[in-house]
Order: sequence, then C-alpha cells, then structure tokens
Amino acid sequence: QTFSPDTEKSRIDSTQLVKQFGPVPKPASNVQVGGVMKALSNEYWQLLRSGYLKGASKYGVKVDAQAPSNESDQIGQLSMMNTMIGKGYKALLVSPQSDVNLLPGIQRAGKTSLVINVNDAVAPTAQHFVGNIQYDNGVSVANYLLKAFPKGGQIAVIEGQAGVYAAKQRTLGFKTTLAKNPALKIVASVPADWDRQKAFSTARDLLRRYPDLTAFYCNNDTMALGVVEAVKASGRLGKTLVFGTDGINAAYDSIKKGELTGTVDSFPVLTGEVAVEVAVRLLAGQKLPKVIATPQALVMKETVAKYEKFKQ
Amino acid sequence: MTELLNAHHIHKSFSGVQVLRDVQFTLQAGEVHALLGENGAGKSTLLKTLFGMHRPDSGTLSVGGQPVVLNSPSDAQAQGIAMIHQELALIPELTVAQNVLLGNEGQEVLSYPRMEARVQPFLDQVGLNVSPRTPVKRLTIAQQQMVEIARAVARQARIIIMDEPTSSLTTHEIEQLYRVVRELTARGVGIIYVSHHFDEIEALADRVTVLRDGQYIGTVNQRDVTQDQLVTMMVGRDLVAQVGPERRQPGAVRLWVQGLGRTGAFADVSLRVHAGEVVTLAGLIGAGRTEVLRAIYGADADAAGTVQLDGQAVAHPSPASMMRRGVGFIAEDRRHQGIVPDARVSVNMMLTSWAKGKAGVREADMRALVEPQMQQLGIRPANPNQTIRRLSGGNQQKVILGRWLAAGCSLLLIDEPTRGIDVASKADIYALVDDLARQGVAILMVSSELPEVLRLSDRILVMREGRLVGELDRADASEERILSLATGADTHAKDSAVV
Amino acid sequence: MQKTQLSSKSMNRAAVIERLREAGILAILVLGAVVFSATVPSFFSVDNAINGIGLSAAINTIVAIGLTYVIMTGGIDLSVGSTAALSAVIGADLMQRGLPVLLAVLVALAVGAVAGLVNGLLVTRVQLAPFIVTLGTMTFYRGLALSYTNGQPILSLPDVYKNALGGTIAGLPIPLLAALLLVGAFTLLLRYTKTGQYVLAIGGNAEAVRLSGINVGRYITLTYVISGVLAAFAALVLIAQLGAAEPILGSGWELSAIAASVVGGTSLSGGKGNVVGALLGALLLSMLQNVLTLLGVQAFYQLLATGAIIIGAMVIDRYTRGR
Amino acid sequence: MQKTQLSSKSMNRAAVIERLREAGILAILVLGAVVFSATVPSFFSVDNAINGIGLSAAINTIVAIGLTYVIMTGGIDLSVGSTAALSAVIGADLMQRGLPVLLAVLVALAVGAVAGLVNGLLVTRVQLAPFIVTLGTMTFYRGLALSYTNGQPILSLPDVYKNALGGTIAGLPIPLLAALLLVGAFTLLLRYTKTGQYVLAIGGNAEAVRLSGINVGRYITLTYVISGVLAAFAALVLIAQLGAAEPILGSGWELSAIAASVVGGTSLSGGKGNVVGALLGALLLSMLQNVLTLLGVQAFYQLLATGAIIIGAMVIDRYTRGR
Ligand SMILES: Nc1ncnc2c1ncn2[C@@H]1O[C@H](COP(=O)(O)OP(=O)(O)OP(=O)(O)O)[C@@H](O)[C@H]1O
Ligand SMILES: Nc1ncnc2c1ncn2[C@@H]1O[C@H](COP(=O)(O)OP(=O)(O)OP(=O)(O)O)[C@@H](O)[C@H]1O
Ligand SMILES: [Mg+2]
Ligand SMILES: [Mg+2]
Repeated sequence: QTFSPDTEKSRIDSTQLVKQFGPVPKPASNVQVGGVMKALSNEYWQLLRSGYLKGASKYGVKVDAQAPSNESDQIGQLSMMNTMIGKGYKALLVSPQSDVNLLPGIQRAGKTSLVINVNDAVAPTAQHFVGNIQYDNGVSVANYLLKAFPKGGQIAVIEGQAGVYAAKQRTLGFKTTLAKNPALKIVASVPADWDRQKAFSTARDLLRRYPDLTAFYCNNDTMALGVVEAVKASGRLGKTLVFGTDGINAAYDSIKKGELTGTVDSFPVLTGEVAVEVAVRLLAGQKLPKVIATPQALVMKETVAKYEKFKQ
Repeated sequence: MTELLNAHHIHKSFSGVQVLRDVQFTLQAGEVHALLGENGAGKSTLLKTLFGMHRPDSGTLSVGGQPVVLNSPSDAQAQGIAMIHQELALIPELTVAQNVLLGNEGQEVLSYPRMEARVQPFLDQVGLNVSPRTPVKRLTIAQQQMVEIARAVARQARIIIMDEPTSSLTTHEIEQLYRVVRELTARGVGIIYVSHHFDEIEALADRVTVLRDGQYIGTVNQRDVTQDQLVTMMVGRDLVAQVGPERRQPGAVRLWVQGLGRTGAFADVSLRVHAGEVVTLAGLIGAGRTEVLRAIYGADADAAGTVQLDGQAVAHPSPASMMRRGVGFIAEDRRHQGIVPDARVSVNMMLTSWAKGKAGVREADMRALVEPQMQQLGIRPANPNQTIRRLSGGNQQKVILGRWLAAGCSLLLIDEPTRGIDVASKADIYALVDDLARQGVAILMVSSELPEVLRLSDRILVMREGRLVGELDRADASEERILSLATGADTHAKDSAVV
Repeated sequence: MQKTQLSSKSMNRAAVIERLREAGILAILVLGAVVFSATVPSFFSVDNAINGIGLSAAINTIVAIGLTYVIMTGGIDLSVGSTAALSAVIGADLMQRGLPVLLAVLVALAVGAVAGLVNGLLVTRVQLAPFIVTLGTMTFYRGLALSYTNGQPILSLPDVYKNALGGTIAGLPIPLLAALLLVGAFTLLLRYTKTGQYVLAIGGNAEAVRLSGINVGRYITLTYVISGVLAAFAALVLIAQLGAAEPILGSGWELSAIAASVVGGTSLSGGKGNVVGALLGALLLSMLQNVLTLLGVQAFYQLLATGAIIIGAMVIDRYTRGR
Repeated sequence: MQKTQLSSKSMNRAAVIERLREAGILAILVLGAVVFSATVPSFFSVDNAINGIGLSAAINTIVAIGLTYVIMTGGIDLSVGSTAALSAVIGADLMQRGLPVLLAVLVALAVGAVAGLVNGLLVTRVQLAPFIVTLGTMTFYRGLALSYTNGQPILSLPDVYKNALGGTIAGLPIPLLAALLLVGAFTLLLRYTKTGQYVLAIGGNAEAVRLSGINVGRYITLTYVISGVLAAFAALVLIAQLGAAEPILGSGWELSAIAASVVGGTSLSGGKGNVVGALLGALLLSMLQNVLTLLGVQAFYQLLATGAIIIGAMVIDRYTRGR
C-alpha cells in the first residue's frame, strides 16, 4: 500500500517531458519556489542545489533553497519546512531526511502550494516525486558485473545507513539482479553509514577475509572512495573493482585516475533542473504523471568524457 | 620580637551579612596565637582572609611590616604563609608524598623515590607512621589530618595557620602536634591556632584573641586568664559548670553484635548496647572503630558476623533497612558523608524524616520540625533556608545531629560526635546525649576525645589494631587506663599479629 | 529578633538568586523575540510561533524534562532517541494491528519505562557508569527498533490517534500543551515531593543521602524510568504529528535535550536542576533555528551562528547572574 | 612496626586493585581474541591484528588520549571531531596550495591547539560548563570547516605526505606506532611530571589544588589544548590514509573516544584516568567491529551486538574487579 517511485505505474522519464507535454510554459512573474534540502554536507546535495539555481534562471523563477545543518535532525528539518511555509512559496521542492519526517509539513503546505518530493527519502503523501529510481541504480551495476564476470566471483556490498530508503532499494536492486548468476556470490553486505572512514576500515577487514574479492558495490561515492583507499592499501587496485553511487566530482576524478571503477551518476544538477521544470509545468496547470524519473547512468572510464558535460 | 603579621580593621560580609566587624589580629615570630570563638564566630573567615581566599571588604594586612594585598592562596604562600584547612584539602587519588609536596615539587619531572625521601622527615616529624607511597584515600581521616600538618610543615612557612588541626586526632597524635608546634616556634615560626579545646590552648598558646559574632572582643595573654574568663569572653555570659550524668539504669539489650569482622580492617568484634546506655569505642587512630560502626550500620556491605536489634537478627544490614529499624548514624567525615553541601539547612535536616513519613516537603511542614531543632541545637545563622555549605563547620555538625533527632531513633551510632564543636555547644550536645539515653535511646559512639569519652560513657570498649582489647566500666575508667589499653602498654602481652 | 529578620531577608535573596538563572535565560529569550520581531520578516506571527518554534521545542522539552531529572542525580541518558524509536514503532505497530489506541499507547509508554528501568538497574545495581550504559543501550535499542520493523516505517496510524494527539485545544497544539503541563507537573514533583527532594539531594551528595537511610538506588533508577517514559511520550506525540513511525526516529535527541537542559541551568555534575529552565532552553534553541531559517542563512553559516549563539547566550547568562 | 606492615600491605592491595582495572579489560580483550580466533574465519592473523584492528583503533586511541586528559579534570570535549575536521581541511588545503608538507602539518596542529585553547579559556576564564562550551564549539568548528571548503572534500594530497604517514616501520603501520608512542608519552606525562599530577589532582579536588597555590585554570586549559592537538593529529593520520580531507570528517569521534576512555577505566567524574586503558578500550571496540564485519553480521544485528557487547564487557569488568 505504500508509495514507492521504483514500482509506481504513473511514471514518466524526464527526457520524455518535452515530447509529451511540449516546451516548458513561461511562468508568471515573481514566482517563488522554495527548496527544503536534506543537508548540504554531502556534495550531492550541493549539486542538486546548483541544479535548482540553474533551472531557476533557465525557466525564469526564483528559487530559495535551504538545508538543515545536520543530516539527521528530523524534527529540525520539519521545523525548517514549517518556517518556510510561512514565507508563501508557490511550490516547495522537498527532500526529506526520512520517509515520514516531513509529512505534516507536506500536508500543511499542500493547502497553499505545490509540494514536490525531490529524491532520496520518499514521502508517501507528496503529490509528485522527481528523482532517480533507486532500485535501478543497483540494477545497472549488477548488470555490468553479470556481463563482465559470467564465470562468477565474490562481491561485497557496502550499505548506507541502516533503515534508509535509498540504501535499501539500491542494495535490493543490486542483489536481486545479481542473483541471476549464482556464481556471482555476495559474500558480505555490511553497513558503513555513508561514512568514508567506516567504509575504509570495513573494506580493509573484508579484503583480509576475501583476498580475491571481485568487486565492491557501495551505496554512495563517499564510501566508495574510502573503499578505493582500502583496495589500494591492500595492493588490489585494478583487481578488485569498486563501484559507487551519486557521481560526485571526486568520483569522476578518481575514475579518470583509474582508481574507482565506476559510479552510477544520478546527475544531481540535471535532477535539480528537472525539479524546477516540473514545478513550472505543474504551476502552469499541466497534468503530469506522479513520478518523474530522472536519468542515471553507470559512468566508467570509457564514458567519463561523455557524461562530464552534465556536470556544469 | 618581630611582628610577622598584622591585620587591621578587617570587615567582611557575604551577600550583605556581616561576618567580620572591625577585627584586628597580630602575630609575633615564635608565638602561638590562639583564635577562639563559638561556632560561626568568624574564625575560619578571618583565617581565609589572611590566606588570600577572601578579600576583606575593608581593612589592611601587612606581613613582616610591609602592607600586602592577598588575591589568592598563591599570593599568601609567596608571603610565607601556609594553612591547614578546617575541611581537609587533600587529593584522595594521590599518595601521601604527592599531597605533602603538592604545588611545591620543584622540577617538572617527578622522581618518586626522591619525593618520598624528601617527605619522610616531615612524616617522622609529625609522627605519621605510614608509607609516603600510600594513596591518601586509603588513610583514616585522622591520618589525613596528620598529612595536612606535615604539608604545612614542609612548606617551610614563616606563618602557619591551623584551623582546628586536632578536630579528628586522638591524644597520641595531639601530643605529636604539640611537639611539632614547639619545634616550629622555637625556630621563630608564628602559628595561628584555632581550637575548641581549652587544654590545647593552655598547653600551646601564648596569646589568645576572642571573636564573638564576628566582633573583635579582645586579645589577652594566655597565662593571665582562666578558662572561665575565656569562655565568658566567647559566649558573653557564664557557663554553668558541667557535671556528668547520674548513673543510668540500662534497659534491655538493643544492639547485639557477634563476631563482626572484615579482612584487613577488624576482626571478631562482639558487643552489646542496652537501651538507655551510652557505650563508647575508644582507641588510637586507625584502630578500626570507624569501620566497626559502619559495618554495624551496613554502610559497607561485606562484613562477616551477625547484628541483632532487639533480639532480631538483621539479615543484610544496609543503611535503609537499619534506618527503618530505628537506627541512626552520624559519619565521621561530615563533608563527604554528612551534608548535601548545596542543599538548604532544612533539606539537610529533613532527609531522614521524609523517608520516615514524619514530615512533608511543604515549607510549613518542614518548619514545624526544623525550627525546634535549630532552636534546641542553637544553629547559627538561625535560617533554615541558608545553604548548608555556608555554615560554619560546627553548625553543620549540629544540623546532622538534628537530622536524626527530628527523625527519631532508638539506637544512635555516632562517629566523633563533637568534632569541631565549640565549648558551649559541646555542653549542649552532651546534655542532649544524656537526655537521649535517659529517654531510652541506646547510643554507640566513637570518640577520640578522652574527656568526652569519660564524660559521656556508661561503658568504654577499647579497640586496638582491629580488635576489642578491653572493656571499662564508667566507675573504673580513666584516661590512663584507656590509653594503656589502646596502646597495648598494659597488656599481659597478648597476641600481637592482628589484621 | 534582628536575627530572624535578617534570615528571612537573606532567604529571599537566596531565592532571588535561584530565580535569576531562569530570569537570565528568560530575558535573553524575550530580548531575542523582540529584536527578531522587529527585524526578521514573518517572525512575529502566531503560526510561526506555533509551527515554526513550538512543535520542535515541545518535543525537545518533553525529552529534556526526563534528562534534567537524570542529570540532577549526576547521571546521563544517551539512549532517549533510541528509546523513543523503539516505543514508537511498537506502539504504532500495535495500533496498525488493531489494538485499541489507548492500549497501544500504554504499551508504548511501558516499553519506554522498561528501557529506562534497564538503564537504571545497570547503573545502580551493576554500578556501571551512566554514560557507558546508555551509550550501549542507545545502540542496542536502535537495533531492536530496526529489527522489529525490519527497517521499514509504519505508515498508517489510526485517524483517531492522530486527531487526539495532533489536534489543538483553544488554538494551542496538543504537543505544546502537553509539554507545558509536563513542565508544570515535574516542577511540582521536584519542589513539593519527597522524591524530587531526594533526586536533588542525591545529585548533591549521594553518599550522605545513602547514609541517611535512603534507598538511593531506587531514586536513581526512577529518574531513568522517567526519562524513558518521557522519551516514549515525546515519540508518541511526534508520530501523531507525522502520521507515521519509523525506526530511525529520534537520532540526535539526546544532544538537543542535554543542551536545552544545560542552557536552562541544570548542572551536569548533578545536584542542581530546573525543569522550567529546560523549557526555556528548548525554546531558545528552537527560536534560534527558526530565525536562521527565516533569514535564509545557509546551512554552513547556520552552524557557525548556532554555535556562536549557544556560547554567547551562556556568556550573557553568566555575566547577568554575576559572579 | 606492625603499623608500617599494615600500611604497606594495604598499599600493595591498593596498587593491585588499580592494576586490576586494566587487567580486567586486558583479560576481556584476550578472552575475546581467543574465542574469536577459534570461531571467526581469518580473524587470527598478524595482518588482521595489525591492520584490521590496530590500525582502526589507532585513530580512536589518539583522540581518546586527549579526552582522557580532559575527562580527568572533570571536563568533557565534544568538539574533537569538528576540531579534527577543521585542522584536516586547513592542513590539506595548504598542502594542495603548495605549502611545504611539514609546515602545513604544523599549521594543522596549531589550528587544533587554538581550537582547544578557545575551549579551555571559555571553561576556565568565563567559567562555563565544559559540556555546553564544547557542544557550542562542536557546531561552530564544524561550520568553519564546512565554510572553509564550501562543503567540498579536498582530494589531492601530496604523495610524500601520504607515504610519510601512511607507511610502515618494521611492518607496523605508522598510525599504530604513533598511537603507541603517544600512549607511552602521555602515560609518562601523567605519572612522572608535575603537569600530569596536577591534572589528576584537579579532577580529584580542584579546590584543594587551588589552595595549594597552583594555577588550576592553566592546567585545565592545557588539557583542552592537548585534546585539540591530538584530535588534529588523528585527523592528519586519517587523511593520509584516506587520501582526502573532508569537512564532515570526524563526526561521532567524541562518542567513540569517550567510550574508549571510559571502557578503559577513566571516570567521567574526574580524578581517575588511565591512558593505557584508553588504548585497551579502543582496541576492544575495534575488535568488536572487526569481528562483526568478518562475520558479515547484518546491519540491524550489528547494532544489537555492539550495544550488548559494550555493556557485557563492562559488566564482566565490573565483576572481575570484585565487589
Ligand atoms: N561563603 C559564605 N557565604 C555566606 N556566609 C558565610 C560564608 N562563609 C561563612 N559564612 C558565615 O560566616 C559566619 C562565620 O563562619 P566561620 O566559618 O568563619 O565560623 P567559625 O568561627 O570558623 O566557626 P566553626 O568553629 O564552627 O568553624 C557563619 O555564620 C557562616 O555561616
Ligand atoms: N578503604 C580502605 N582500604 C584499606 N584500608 C583501609 C581503608 N579504610 C581504612 N583502612 C584501614 O583500616 C584501619 C581501620 O580504620 P578506621 O577508620 O576504622 O579507624 P578508626 O579507629 O576509626 O580511626 P580514626 O580515629 O582515624 O577514625 C586503618 O588501619 C586504616 O588504614
Ligand atoms: Mg571554622
Ligand atoms: Mg574513625
């Protein structure tokens, strides 16, 4: 009964918006859009924010995005949203810290403005969701491994914080897909709480236990970069592959250096732009599907150049 | 004679309450100048002013003829002043040597053997027979007191302030202290001495200054006055001569202790206390009396042996269960085991009564119980809402006594009942103990003050090295007999190895 | 006679000094509110006061009351957030399964009580340091909450429950009312009951209280139970607002609550505590957050400002109280 | 003579009891190691001991040494993680801009020292509670670190730096060696210098130390400076391993370090401290994490196990020590 963008039927790919709904309509003057971000301490969210700003100037609205100072201050984020509702935005782009912490805010805001859930945690009552299909994130890495290692191998998963939607779905997508080839065995799946230092020491432990490990799949890039250092320290660079998630700049750099194998880039800047576009379309009265899926792609050394232009 | 210290027109008040009014005080080289006054008269406050802990509101200080302003204890120490504080100021975790040398270690890198060697002569000088390597927390409060004294001596100060240095010492150590003081004065050190014991004043003091209610009453030559005259100066009236109680008729056995022991502290202690009887545990420092008293009350859980109250064995004595059975306990270490320093006097006094359901927490309820006690015990200031920390030491003691009087008890265990209490109040407390006994309360106390032991007790049990070594009836007790039992001098050469 | 006069005067002074602490924070709070009303657009409104400041302050206050009690005995409770999560998911799950709401609420509170009891017994019976005990149970209870729900949020709470705790009375939201009521009740408990007096006295000198024949362990344990129950209650209030319960709820609660408590005048070394102060502290912290958001201060600078203002408020408080 | 015997006997007993505390943790550590060696595949190896457990314990140990000093005086330092981040990003940034590595390292350590100094002065001069001071600066320093780098990690550290601190000597990783050296140095400082003795004494009875004419404030401040410098040093060691410095580094360090310190026998009420114990505590916590990873225990159950084992270890420790 719960809403999950990953399985939602009413869904459109953001690349199809222009084709299906025409060019973006011109908004009324002085339209203000508010952004309630999850935090700014991870580059992903900063990139999303610059996407908002980029979209704002592109589509002619004003965006005002704020983030609580701490990634796990759920009531604080709710208060922040409540405070922002008072400022009278036409649309609010919200990225909740957890699935439920902004529900009352969404309900209150829903009376006067449009509420769009942008990424990560999923608020079941938001009218629209803009973001990545988290499940597919794991699928794309698994598909790559299935193709690259048909003879099988040992795989380890470094999970994000226990109990968080994105971590859960990414891991699930990965494991489910990988199960197609039983020879590819997931030997460990342990949490490192989105933390570079924890990922580093966890990966070292795992490499000791499974010295011939084929690949790591990490729920985000920060952890993946920690894992890369562990792989280097164990002298397994190039032998044990490391995949991250998010596509932050540091991940690109690392891929170019040949250290990180790949990252599933979810194009946060683009996502931010799409979110603003969706807001503008909805404000203009267009009826869009509930979920607007934003692009993501597995970026590897060969394809870095192709995707890097989306970084600007 | 050279004047070491001169305090002129000292005024001091705390948040508006005048504690010292126009006090003067001088100290000559080589003299012992005693400071006398009732509890709360302002003695400690004056001394703290002289030691830089309080700034006087007005008045001047000079040391060695030079006017000085003392902003902190380190200023005072720079002027060659050392102080033994009324409330012990030692660091429990550090060793004896470390405490004695604290702030006076010399070079940054410590050498324990050297520190111990440096300290040993001072320990010998004060006659403290423990290894300088012992952590202070393992010492009895009396031994700690001796460490404080050794520390002041080790400072090589010209002026030593002693605020009730004997309040927890036994006769034996007091003799040691006398010796130390005389050695110091012979070297020209000036000593300011506070005590509530007239025999000490008589034995040591050259001059005596008396304070009453923060007022300077006068300075006299000790040899020119009698004790009664001093008392009159102190309290402003004549005190009625003290008499011991009439012979009491003890009732049924209230407390029966059998085979009480704890390895390393005391062994095989058996005793009985009857209703209406005052029994005292006497002995030297470290004889184990405090530990026995605590074991009976269940304050330390792991003692062997049995404790019976009114014929009923107490399975696992604990303070709470003993309190419910009508047993009261007053600990030796007032500061750490007696008062709740930041709570008001009334709260401190009501702790037990609340648990017994004798009073509610409403101000009016408390007042009904607190005020009579404060009156009876003469607690000053007579303000139940004062924070107890701000009371003078003697008055704090009275509050704790009041705690058990208000709650009521049929057996009272008291460790050093009049530690730091002035003559007048001491008389009050003695009368009170007599009175309690007359009402049928059984009292077991520990006291290191022999006159007090003789004045109060029906029976005296003497302990030495963790064992009971003798029992004296009131009729045939004397200071000499107690002492000889306590030191083992008169033994028919009994067993030696105890603990 | 003079003596008596003197005493009652000095008593008043003592009481006045006690009050000054609260007054100091209150002054900072009022001053802040006035300045912000004049300078920060849309700060001064009932809606902002209730939704922008009130709710988060209410939750924090409720937790901080319990922590104030624990801290007064010289203890600490880091497990409040996890206790809250555990009670919330169990309560919500039972409601979802059709247990009568009231019963589910009682079970949730009982879960909080048991969690607190475990903390209390480990502290008093096994005599472990409160910090390490509650650090351990913080992790443990979180693990319980997560495995109970398998990491999923519980989304559909009965409307009757959401309305009951999520509504308003006379325009005031129930969480805020509940917080105020609890502040009143626990202030009275502290001042006018034996229990309160013992809690304070134990913080002042536990050994002296024990030797007065008081079962110190029981009172200390009680404070942890209170802390657990209030954390559970705060969680119940919160999930009624959110309409859902999740096992990761409540992380970081311990720090905010300790901060509110300490800003409000409770001393971490025990023996001194102030429930009204905890409320004022929580309000101050929430107001601060609110203003920074209204001003559109960015996250990094919010951190700078929050840190600076916490310390600034304490410094002002320190000097207005005088030495 | 008998007296002397008695005292020296009881002294020995005292010394033995003091040692028992360390021994207790050591016993748990050894016991754990034996059990895990038998049951957990690839646990028992020199490599795992050194690189799996030792290396990750090293960072925590370094931070915990500083916290042990602070805690001994009766204080607390919650800002270590933020101080670490601030020093790390400043140091890394300077290296990146081409400042000689050694100079950049010195600047980073100086940043840690200044951060600690600010804490210390607020505690001693302004006389605020250590908890609230360092709660405030924890937020403030984090804000500084984030705004300094605008939230971005600093990625390209000079290889000479990474190799210098990331290398090994005689098979032992440099971080581990550094931690062991620091444990030795600070144990000696504690036992054989005036400074160490005063730090201990202040925690035991600050007033008494003041009355001995010692400048208590200066020594308390010093402990915060030590804590800041060690946090900075830990950060420098960490970024050499990770190859990147990020402004969110170090969050949660305060809790792990306090836990290591307390598990190792330091009392949060001050006056008692044990640097070797902090090392043992850190090792115990790392071993636990290591085993859970090696066993591939699932996220939720890791939490349950961690909580249970922390408390279990403390309970065992409590009972092996007697009483
Ligand atoms: N810091 C303080 N604040 C308020 N009042 C104080 C303070 N210190 C002492 N007093 C008051 O000053 C008076 C004198 O106290 P002081 O300690 O000097 O007495 P004392 O003569 O040493 O008594 P005792 O013989 O019992 O030790 C007492 O009434 C006490 O309550
Ligand atoms: N915590 C302890 N650990 C080891 N030995 C102790 C401890 N406390 C006291 N002792 C020793 O036990 C013996 C008895 O001490 P106790 O305090 O009972 O003596 P006391 O007769 O009451 O002396 P005092 O007159 O000093 O109070 C002493 O030798 C003392 O050193
Ligand atoms: Mg005095
Ligand atoms: Mg004794």
